[in-house]
Amino acid sequence: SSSEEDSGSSGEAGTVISADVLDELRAVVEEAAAVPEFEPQGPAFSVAPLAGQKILSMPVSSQLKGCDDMARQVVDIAKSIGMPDSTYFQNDGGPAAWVQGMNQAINGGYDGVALVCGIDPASLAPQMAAAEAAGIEVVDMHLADVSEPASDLIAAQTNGEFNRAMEVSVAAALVEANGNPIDALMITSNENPPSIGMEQTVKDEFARLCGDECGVETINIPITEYATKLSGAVSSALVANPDIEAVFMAFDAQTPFVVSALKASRTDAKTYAFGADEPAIEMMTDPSNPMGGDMGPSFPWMAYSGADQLFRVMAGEPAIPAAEAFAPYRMFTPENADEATPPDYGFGDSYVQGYRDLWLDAPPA
Amino acid sequence: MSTTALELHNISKVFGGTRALSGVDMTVQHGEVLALLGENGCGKSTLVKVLAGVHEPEPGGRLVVDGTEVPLPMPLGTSSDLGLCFVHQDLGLARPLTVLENLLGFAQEGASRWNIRWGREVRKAREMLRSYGVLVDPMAVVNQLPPVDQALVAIARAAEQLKQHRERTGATSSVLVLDEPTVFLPEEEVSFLFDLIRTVVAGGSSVIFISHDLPAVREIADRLTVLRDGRVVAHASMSDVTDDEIVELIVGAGAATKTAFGHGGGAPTDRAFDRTPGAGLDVRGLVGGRLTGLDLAVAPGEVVGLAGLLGSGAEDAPYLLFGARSATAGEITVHGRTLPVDRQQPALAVDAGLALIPADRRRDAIAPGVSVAENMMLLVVATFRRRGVLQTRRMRATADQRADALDVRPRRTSVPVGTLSGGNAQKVVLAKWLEISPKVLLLHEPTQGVDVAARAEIYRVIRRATETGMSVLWVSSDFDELATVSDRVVVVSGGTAVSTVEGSDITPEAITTAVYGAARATGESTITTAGAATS
Amino acid sequence: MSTTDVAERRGAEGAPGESGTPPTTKTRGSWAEKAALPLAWVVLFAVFAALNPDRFLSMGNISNILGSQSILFMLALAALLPSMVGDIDLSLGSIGGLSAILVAVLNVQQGVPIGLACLLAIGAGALCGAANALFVVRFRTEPFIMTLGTGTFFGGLIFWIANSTTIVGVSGTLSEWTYVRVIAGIPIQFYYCLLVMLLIWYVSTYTPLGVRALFVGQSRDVAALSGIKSDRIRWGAFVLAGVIAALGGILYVGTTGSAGPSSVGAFLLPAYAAIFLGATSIQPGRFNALGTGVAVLFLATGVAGLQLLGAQDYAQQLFYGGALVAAVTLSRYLRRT
Amino acid sequence: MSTTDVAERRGAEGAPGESGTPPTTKTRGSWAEKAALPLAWVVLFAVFAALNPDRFLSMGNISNILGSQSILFMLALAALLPSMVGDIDLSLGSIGGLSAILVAVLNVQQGVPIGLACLLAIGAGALCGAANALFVVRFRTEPFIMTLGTGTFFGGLIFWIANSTTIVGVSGTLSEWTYVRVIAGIPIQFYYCLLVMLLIWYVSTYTPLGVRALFVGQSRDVAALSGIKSDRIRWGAFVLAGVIAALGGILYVGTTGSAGPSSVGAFLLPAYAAIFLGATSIQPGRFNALGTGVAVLFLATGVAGLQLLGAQDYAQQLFYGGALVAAVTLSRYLRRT
Ligand SMILES: Nc1ncnc2c1ncn2[C@@H]1O[C@H](COP(=O)(O)OP(=O)(O)OP(=O)(O)O)[C@@H](O)[C@H]1O
Ligand SMILES: Nc1ncnc2c1ncn2[C@@H]1O[C@H](COP(=O)(O)OP(=O)(O)OP(=O)(O)O)[C@@H](O)[C@H]1O
Ligand SMILES: [Mg+2]
Ligand SMILES: [Mg+2]
Repeated sequence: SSSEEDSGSSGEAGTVISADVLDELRAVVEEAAAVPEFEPQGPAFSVAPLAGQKILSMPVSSQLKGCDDMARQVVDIAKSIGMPDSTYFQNDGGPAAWVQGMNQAINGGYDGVALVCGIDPASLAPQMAAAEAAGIEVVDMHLADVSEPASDLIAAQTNGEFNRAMEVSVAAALVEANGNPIDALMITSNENPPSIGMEQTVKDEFARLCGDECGVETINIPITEYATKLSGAVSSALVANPDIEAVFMAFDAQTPFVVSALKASRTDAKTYAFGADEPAIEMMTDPSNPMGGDMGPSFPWMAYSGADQLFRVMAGEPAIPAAEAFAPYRMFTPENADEATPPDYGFGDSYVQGYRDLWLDAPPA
Repeated sequence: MSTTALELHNISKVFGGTRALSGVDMTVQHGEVLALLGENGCGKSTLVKVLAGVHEPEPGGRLVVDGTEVPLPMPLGTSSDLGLCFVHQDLGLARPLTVLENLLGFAQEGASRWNIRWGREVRKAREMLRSYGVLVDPMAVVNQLPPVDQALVAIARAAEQLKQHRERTGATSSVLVLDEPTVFLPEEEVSFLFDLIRTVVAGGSSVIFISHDLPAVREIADRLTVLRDGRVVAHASMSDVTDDEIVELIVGAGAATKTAFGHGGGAPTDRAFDRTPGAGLDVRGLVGGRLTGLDLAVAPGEVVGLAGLLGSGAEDAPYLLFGARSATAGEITVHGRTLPVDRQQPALAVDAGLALIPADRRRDAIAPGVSVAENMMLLVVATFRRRGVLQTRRMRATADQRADALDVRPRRTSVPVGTLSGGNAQKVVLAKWLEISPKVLLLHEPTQGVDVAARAEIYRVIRRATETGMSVLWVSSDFDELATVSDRVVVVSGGTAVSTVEGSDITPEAITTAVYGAARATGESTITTAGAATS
Repeated sequence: MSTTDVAERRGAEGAPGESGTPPTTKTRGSWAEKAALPLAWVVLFAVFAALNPDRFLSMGNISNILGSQSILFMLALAALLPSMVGDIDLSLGSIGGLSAILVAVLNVQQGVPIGLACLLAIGAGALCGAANALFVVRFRTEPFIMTLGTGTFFGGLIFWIANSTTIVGVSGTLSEWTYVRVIAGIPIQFYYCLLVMLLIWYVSTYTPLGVRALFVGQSRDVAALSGIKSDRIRWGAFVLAGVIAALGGILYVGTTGSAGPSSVGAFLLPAYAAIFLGATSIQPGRFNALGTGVAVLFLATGVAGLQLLGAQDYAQQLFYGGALVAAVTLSRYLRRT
Repeated sequence: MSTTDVAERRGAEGAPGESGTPPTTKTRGSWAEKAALPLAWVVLFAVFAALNPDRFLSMGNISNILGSQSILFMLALAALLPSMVGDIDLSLGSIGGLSAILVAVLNVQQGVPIGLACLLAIGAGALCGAANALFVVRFRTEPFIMTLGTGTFFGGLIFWIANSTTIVGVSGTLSEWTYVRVIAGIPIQFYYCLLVMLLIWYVSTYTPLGVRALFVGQSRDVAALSGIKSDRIRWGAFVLAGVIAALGGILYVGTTGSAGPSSVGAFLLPAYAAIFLGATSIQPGRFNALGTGVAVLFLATGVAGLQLLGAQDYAQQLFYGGALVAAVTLSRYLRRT
């Protein structure tokens, strides 16, 4: 029903969405697709009290490159503002390994801990209590959607606009369909908590925008089973419902498996994902891959926003409220995917100076 | 004593579709040695295992021990409480474990349930073994002991159980069951066993003795019970039957005519052989294992027996020649071709036309899960290949022919070899090697545990193969057998060949004399275990 | 690692002595036992077809069943070889992963043409297999623990080479030749697997080498004393398994157009499930190629059928586990009666 | 699953009649072989201590090494039991996971007191073990494939019960009694593992039951001939393994205060690595409790040391794999000389 020459041109409306609404949706996508600008989320403060302290930075798994780089970058930032003994904690992922990291922080006399990429503090409740007792400030970075209540187990957190990524994705899918009703497939990995909110958002958005005309099917595949099951499951879903035209992914690591299933099924369905991880965006630059959009944050930006939050609580400043502490996302589409190139991967570098300006009294570089 | 030691009534056992025992009745009196005889696969061991509680018999059977009715099926592990002690076929030892662990593994009372004091147990075990004249380190792993020592350990273990049962309960009645214990024992150790049996019987206990070695049975047993196809065909007193009658009872009237008592078939002596050096098998200065420099020649078509006491090195020769164990020096010439003995490997040996039939058939000679046909044709599979395709049908047909020729029962060669009885399995092994028409056949105890009829068949087949020029080296601790089959017997002592028994001199007695004489002359203390029971 | 234990062997034993009465069970496993799994497959197929005729019998679904499990199929065939000769190789998942990442890195980052990259990956697979053989066969160690160790080591190499990230953008030619082209509606890679399966089946059934390998697998001592060079055959099995696992890795890259640090490894246990399940069928009691193929398709059919019915992920796992348990128990039961 | 292969048996076998010469190695394994792994541990410890004396020798790090691997330790002890009696149980990871999720669901969602929840989880573990025993021992199937099947099935149950999500907020009392309390600076759960290890060691070494289990594990076919009820011992091993795996799951919940669908399962292969590695030491050639303990600590020390040095992720895997390969090869080499 849809084709490429339709997209971008404002023409007559589809059968369920009025032309006005369609233009609005198009505007939403376009806005999200622009390079984000840095906006301070809190007042400037002095980092002088932090001099000589040290933090430990632990990624959700060292086997995820983006998170691993981000955790290492948090350490570098900390060192640059006067915490030279800060360290990175390498681990294989999973609560048992995180427990070891927390132990090391507690035993090693660290002052702050950065949990990178949303290690769920509730899955480490005893360690969080112990850290608090030891006077360690724990900040979790990119933990949950901004709409979620803040965790009371940790000093502060930064969040992400997971649900908004799905709102924009739904808008993009409807724009792609030119306002005609479509069926959608949502693939989640429910052991990863933001999945649940994202699934709900996709359902809500379709209900809001196209009522009963659009159907949303869901499948849940654990992350560890992507390689063995995902392609087959998507193929089956497409056999079961050949009208599916948009596949939403709660995690863009699913992309290679979903894209291969779409190609094999020879449908026109396209993918819309949360993530904006480099490999997925790189795939998007290949026009043969049926990808419609991928929205997510920049790891270096998250490293700065997370470090900012951590420095605030360590310096005794009030934390930025969880609902407001996040690094902005960018929507990548086949049109702008080629902008995601080094060094900034399509996010500019306005945030670096922006954050540095907030940290007063930092030692000279 | 008015009771009997043991009574079995109407014992039957079916395995799947196979009827192993049908309504067996048997009685053992106090203080007697009862021989249980029968062909391979007639159900002797099955009966023993019913007694041990390993197999549940079919309903309807009765067991009476010392006048007391024992409900069947008997739970596993309770037979020893009734004074039934066993040496099972193949000894029933856990080979990866130490001797001591094997002694303790029995469900035994008396020992502490919660604290084995190993130091004390080691001393106790050593003492116990010594009291039976068995000088084996209790800490040794059974695997690493020579088969005789393993047998002695198993026998001592059973005897000790019996003794402890009697001490503990004060009972005079108890039964020692020995299932083919002599196959692992060289002649001189058999007397140790018989002394032990006599001691046991003198104390009022009874013995059930199972063996295919009829002269031994004649020597020790008081009465006999014969099974055929799972049925009792005779109970008799030993003194009431002649040797020929026993054979007839075992194999059936028809088959008996071609089987002589003991070891059927006689070797034609005084045949002429081509003794040109290098024409057959020539061995010079073979060193390895116990051998310190064996010289030996076997002419084409000749059967040379190799005799020696345990530890003389004779039993190493076939394995060293075949490359199954590594030799350190020596020279082997087969039909003029010299083989590098220190680098000898089975694969090279096969290429050179050597064939080995090892003593441990179950472990070394047949793949139990694989079909008879495949086992038989393994060495010649390549010849059944036509245009790249293995012609399995032709292969099976050939195997069927061979099975026919050797009277392998059952004839169906598609069954796994593991289902065949010992004698039949050995025929398959023989067929497998004869298929490549070897230049030299090396045999080590080829008729161990093989019944009297199958044994005669095997002798016949080997003899026939020599007519085409095959040389045979036959190592056996059974001197009757060597006397029957050999054209020449070479006596080994101290690792070298010391004398030869030839021509019409070849009698069991002559071989025995030569072997013991040689041992005395070289002054070797070949026997690692003392020969007499002291308890 | 033999599939028969003592008790089973005893049970299977027919009867000497009783040569007069024909045994009730035929040679290795009755007809019912040999055919149990294929029949179960047919029944499963029929049930799903009845529940959902339009979709289940659609070409798209058939193609999905046959094509989507090619990586598992290939890895199971790799696992089959060492198992047939009495070994076990737990490093094959890592070898497949290593091959996948090598193809991706060589092609994308080093600009090596895709054909050459695949050849190099196959070479690496052979090398890994040879390393396994060296340790297990030459140094005479226990294959279970040894290949667990080498597998972990190869896994480390993958992360090192991949730098913990997913590499995308592999030449489309590879996808073209594995996943995109179809014959009779089924991706071409399915036929590759079929080819390898038939090759293994042919060699193991219709060549002297196959008979020798059978003896090595079932009674290694006997093989040695029959002049069979067991070590050489075991080396061959490990090296070839490495090569086939590498092919599995290449199929992975072809299917997904990418390779990540944890890719093919996840297929290892399902692959072993398939070969053990296959050993209950066609030639019961022996690891065999046709049985493996049937097992892969049986499991793929069940999973695809449940997915079509919209079953939850856990239902698929319950099916998978339940099917294994039921199939093995049933085949055991059939052997007994 | 025997740790000796044919070639070893051949090698070990003295030629008949060799009893006159005293064996060069005493009974089972030389001193060097028995002590190789403990010595390697000491060396590893010394190397890391030298590289990083302040941190590595700190109480915190020691506590971390000993305490952090308790889940692995417990699971390895569970895996030890079936292995000792000649079986293998690949479902123990799933049983541990099932126990963890049960504790969490019962306590958090159903409001069951934590103590009772733990008891119920242990009961579930015993039940799963009994199911394994039923299929493997009673129905005489191959344990490898059967427990792969039951493990997948239990895994499906986990996802069903957990509804695929992580359940958090388990009562702090459990953490208090597993993870938070320390004795001599080391979390109390380490002592639980030690206790279970010593119990297994004592029973297997100093009781007739242990000797009987040894028969069943090493020569199952002769066990019956010695009047040993193999089936009963194998049942016991499976059920107890289920119970100990459930304890592992409880430690997991205590350590993390939560339970997710894929929690304990990841420890299964490392647990097997530990018991196989342990079988090269203390009582070489036999799965044994003390060896398992040493192996767990050896691996934990290596991993912790590398983490302290801030090594790359792949270095850990390379160490883990390399250590297994080296340890097994070395112990094989020591046995030969
Ligand atoms: N566990 C078993 N399962 C099936 N068949 C068995 C089993 N044990 C024995 N049989 C069969 O029962 C019959 C009797 O065997 P048994 O071992 O009792 O013979 P035997 O008289 O001891 O022979 P041998 O002299 O060779 O030791 C044989 O046909 C044998 O194959
Ligand atoms: N399973 C075993 N098999 C054989 N020997 C063993 C076994 N276990 C231990 N031993 C050996 O037994 C000997 C004594 O062990 P241990 O010190 O435990 O004995 P104990 O009960 O204290 O004896 P004691 O009465 O001398 O005090 C040691 O040499 C030990 O190696
Ligand atoms: Mg018998
Ligand atoms: Mg003491």
